[in-house]
Amino acid sequence: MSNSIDQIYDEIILDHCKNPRNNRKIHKPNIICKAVNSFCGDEVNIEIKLSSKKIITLTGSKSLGCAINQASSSMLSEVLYGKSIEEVFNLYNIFNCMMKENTVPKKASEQLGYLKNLKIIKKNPIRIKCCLLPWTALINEIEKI
Amino acid sequence: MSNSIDQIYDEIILDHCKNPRNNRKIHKPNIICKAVNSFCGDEVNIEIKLSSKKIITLTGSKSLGCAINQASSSMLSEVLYGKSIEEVFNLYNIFNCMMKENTVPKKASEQLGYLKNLKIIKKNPIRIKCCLLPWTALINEIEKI
Amino acid sequence: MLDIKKIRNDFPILSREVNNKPLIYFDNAATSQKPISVINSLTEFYSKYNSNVHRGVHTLSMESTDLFEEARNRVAKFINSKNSESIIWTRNSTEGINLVSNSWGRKNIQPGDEILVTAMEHHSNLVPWQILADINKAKLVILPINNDGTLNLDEIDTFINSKTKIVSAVHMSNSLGTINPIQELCSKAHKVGAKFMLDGAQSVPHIPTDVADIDCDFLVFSGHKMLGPTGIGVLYVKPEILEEMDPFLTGGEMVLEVSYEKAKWNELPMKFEAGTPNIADAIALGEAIVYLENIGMQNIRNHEIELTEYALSKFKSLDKLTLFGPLDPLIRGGILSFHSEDIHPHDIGTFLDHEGIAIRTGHHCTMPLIRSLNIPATSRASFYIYNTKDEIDYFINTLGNAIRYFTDVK
Amino acid sequence: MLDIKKIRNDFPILSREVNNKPLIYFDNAATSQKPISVINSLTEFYSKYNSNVHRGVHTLSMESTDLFEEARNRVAKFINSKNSESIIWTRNSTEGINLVSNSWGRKNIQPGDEILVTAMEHHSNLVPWQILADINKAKLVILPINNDGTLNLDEIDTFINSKTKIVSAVHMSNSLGTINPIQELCSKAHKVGAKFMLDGAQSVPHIPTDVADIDCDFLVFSGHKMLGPTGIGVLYVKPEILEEMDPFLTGGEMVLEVSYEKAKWNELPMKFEAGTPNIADAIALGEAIVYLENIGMQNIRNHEIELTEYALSKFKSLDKLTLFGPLDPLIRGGILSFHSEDIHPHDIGTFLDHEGIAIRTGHHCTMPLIRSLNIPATSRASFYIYNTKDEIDYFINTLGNAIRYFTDVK
Ligand SMILES: Cc1ncc(COP(=O)(O)O)c(C=O)c1O
Ligand SMILES: Cc1ncc(COP(=O)(O)O)c(C=O)c1O
Repeated sequence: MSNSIDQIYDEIILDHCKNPRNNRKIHKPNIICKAVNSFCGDEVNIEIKLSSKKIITLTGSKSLGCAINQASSSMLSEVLYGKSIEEVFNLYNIFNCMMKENTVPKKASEQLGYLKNLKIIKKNPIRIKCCLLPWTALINEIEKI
Repeated sequence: MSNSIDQIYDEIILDHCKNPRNNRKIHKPNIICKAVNSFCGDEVNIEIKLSSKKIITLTGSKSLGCAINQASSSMLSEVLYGKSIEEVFNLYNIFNCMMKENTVPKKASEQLGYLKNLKIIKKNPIRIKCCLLPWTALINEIEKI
Repeated sequence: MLDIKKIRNDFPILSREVNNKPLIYFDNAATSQKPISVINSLTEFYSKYNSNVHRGVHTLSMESTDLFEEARNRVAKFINSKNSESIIWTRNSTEGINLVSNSWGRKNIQPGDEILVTAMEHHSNLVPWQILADINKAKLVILPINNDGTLNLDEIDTFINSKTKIVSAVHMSNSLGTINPIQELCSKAHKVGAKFMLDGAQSVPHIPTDVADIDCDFLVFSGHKMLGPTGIGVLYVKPEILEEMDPFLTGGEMVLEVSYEKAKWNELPMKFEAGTPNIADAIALGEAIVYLENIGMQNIRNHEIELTEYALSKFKSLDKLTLFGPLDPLIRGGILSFHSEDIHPHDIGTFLDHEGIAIRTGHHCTMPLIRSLNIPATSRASFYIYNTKDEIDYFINTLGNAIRYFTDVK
Repeated sequence: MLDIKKIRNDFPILSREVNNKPLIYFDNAATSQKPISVINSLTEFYSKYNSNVHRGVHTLSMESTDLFEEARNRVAKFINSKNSESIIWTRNSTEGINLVSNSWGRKNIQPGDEILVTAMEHHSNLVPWQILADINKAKLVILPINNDGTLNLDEIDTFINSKTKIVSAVHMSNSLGTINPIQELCSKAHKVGAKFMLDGAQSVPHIPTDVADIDCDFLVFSGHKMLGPTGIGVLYVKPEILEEMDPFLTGGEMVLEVSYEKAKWNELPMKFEAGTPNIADAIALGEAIVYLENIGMQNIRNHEIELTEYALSKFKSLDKLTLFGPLDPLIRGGILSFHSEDIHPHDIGTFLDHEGIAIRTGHHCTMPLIRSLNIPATSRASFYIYNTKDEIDYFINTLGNAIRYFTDVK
């Protein structure tokens, strides 16, 4: 096994891909996010439950497709927990910026936590779309709220 | 003046071009041959009078366009004189062969007389059409007889 | 047997490394690599002869025209077309199919007529016919395939019937590798008075092609898949059909006489080539053909049968993989399309790339076919003259590693 | 001032001899020569990066895609297009005009509508509109020219009227050299709600072009006339128009989703690029643009004004020659079209060729214009960055010899 491959699929990504978190349907979700990328067959299904104060209290993520889409979905389902809608928008902006631009202010970057590991995917630019798919699905839905 | 140009416009060609022979309209021609090459604007007008024995007794040639078309028309109008229709066909075949193929049997070639000078034009393949124009005009007409 | 070592030396890119590994190029069905003779032909043309073709009386123009028309003659000979007027330069196979569906199709397809294509067509041999069927109110009919990826010919006489006006079929499928019985399709088409068009994008580069023998009415192929440059392709049309076809693109070069009101078309094949042609690439495609002919198309085919047989046998060592297309190498080209339930093709592609191996992953522009297989995409390895058994060994080995990497639970 | 000596060294073909004389290349309006950086770009692409673009997950494919899209961005910047989706790769200007007349034209031109072109259009900007007018029962109207080869704008408001749906005009005439007041035509067209299309085949290579400033709806040009390779051209379309246009050619690359029944088009600009594009030549055109930008388009224009002024003054020494087009070098490009009553242009062409000088003779694909001048053809010398006053001296001198050769009676 060469080292180089671990530069794309690092341990955390691989772990999330093989053992996706919150891999469930949830009861009466407040938000349902779906997206497909017909080109590669990636599918995202994220379900979210909000508290009365609009705080995310439960997430379910069932995603199909490539490892990167699956890992990104799984990680997203974890970081959402306990966040308000504003916080999610904020996090998306930082994440999107990391994936698409060259630099992210250090302060902002700290908020990403282990999502920073996904930055590795930029070495393989064509896969960035796979990584962003669960995020764009989510943002599309919560923008409607 | 360089030598090389005389390899295309040799003295005889230039002479015929500057002093075209039989440059006239004739009275009550038996055969009228016309052709144009719209691409370069060459025009051929050859008129022929036949004796009762179908021998060419008079020719008129008024051609416009490039030097090669003019010279070829002028020379054609000279060689036609005194020939029968069969002889014209025969000469055309040899001439056409000289202009298009690589070799002409020596015997045949001798019949060409000074038309052989036109062979020089093959160095400039795009001009072969200009040289053949009066001939094809003629053959088109006498084929109808 | 090909002298692969010698051949490999002719391809500069093969000495390149990818991710610090020697490049193994198995993406030949997408595009082939180019030998130095083809690359040099471009350099030489632009350094010595470059000029616009036709109609120029100056030396460069005459020389360019000669080289350009010589390349056309070479193509004609290569596919055994009796005359070179039948050879129309296009950008690629796709443009050729569009030319036919527009110029021949719009004029000749009547409401209610049927157009038959197979279920394994590339989008390029599907979408133009969808459009034509739509505009001319005709019916596009799809000839189904069997589970093994061959055409299902059980009811062929129902599919090719008196309503059928054209049958357009791929010779070698770019996603299954299947080589279709085109001779049979062609003669069935002719029997009902339909035209037969052959998509030779994958076959012309890999197996001997003889249009006189096949008797096809139209054939398209792409230079870039057969050692030639990008931007040049060929449409062959039978002379008698060509005579009756209206031009497609119009403008300079394809007219003989123009007034402000109307235009008179030029002679064949110029009538179908509007504007300044892709002169240098046409000439370079001629060089590619010289290279292929020097090796011999039958030798190339034999080499690829050998590689395919070898790869098919090696594939057995990998489980969890489904392989598509027929297993008989005599009816399949050097194209291996496979899928694993557990790993997405893109992950396989990325993994192999990190080991220097270039394969293609996706639907290979045959989306309806891939959908009918109930998978999102396939991974595809495709071979050419410079590929070796050693490369296949390394590929199979690396593929095994990929499977373990993604499926082993720590 | 350009450093012509340095520039000439960049063009390998300029050290070639023709008929044992140094080549003087004055056929730039037909096609330009190529600098070594453009030639090398082809060699480098095929030796290092060659792969099909888009959708590939392997390294070569990603690298090719990057280079390919970088070239597109470069083109966008070069003509000051704000976004690169407006840049559609074509084979040449001719294909671009056909794309517009088919995709935009057939949908938007109604019976009775008027299409306006000028009397000095190249066949490529005339015949496609004749066809469109014919099919859609519209009227093709010709804007006349004055004796000096400029457009006659006296009745422009009659010519551009409420029926006019598109005005398509050449920026710089390839047979007269005239530079047209396109800004005026464009704003007149927009005032009546018509679209404006610019044929930039001769202008984009020679004068700065700014689509934002001109505000044209469509612009076409050809790579081969601006130091780039043959086989690649550009169609620029304003984004809002592009969104509404149906595709032209269909097949691979230009679709997003396909079923056996129908297809969904891909994003811009891919929607208009069917099949494998001319990848290498697009990248090489990018290199050509780098070369032009390094010199500076305004510097190029200035150099050509200088050459044209010089040539015009030298021409006065020759009698028996008629020179066409405006004499003010500020409204003419480096194109000199002339005619002698006594010598057919082909004879001039052949004579000059024997002295190493390449000019074009004929109707230059503007047959109706040449006919209206009552001559069979013209001789045309056209300049570019590598041409010099010395070359013009030799040309004028040789032209004098030609005249004497054919007209002196022995
Ligand atoms: C003014 C003009 N328009 C259009 C064209 C057509 O260009 P192309 O042959 O590259 O399509 C030319 C080139 O000859 C031209 O000079
Ligand atoms: C079977 C088949 N047909 C058509 C095409 C289209 O070829 P191009 O993209 O060169 O037009 C391809 C290439 O991908 C192919 O494999």
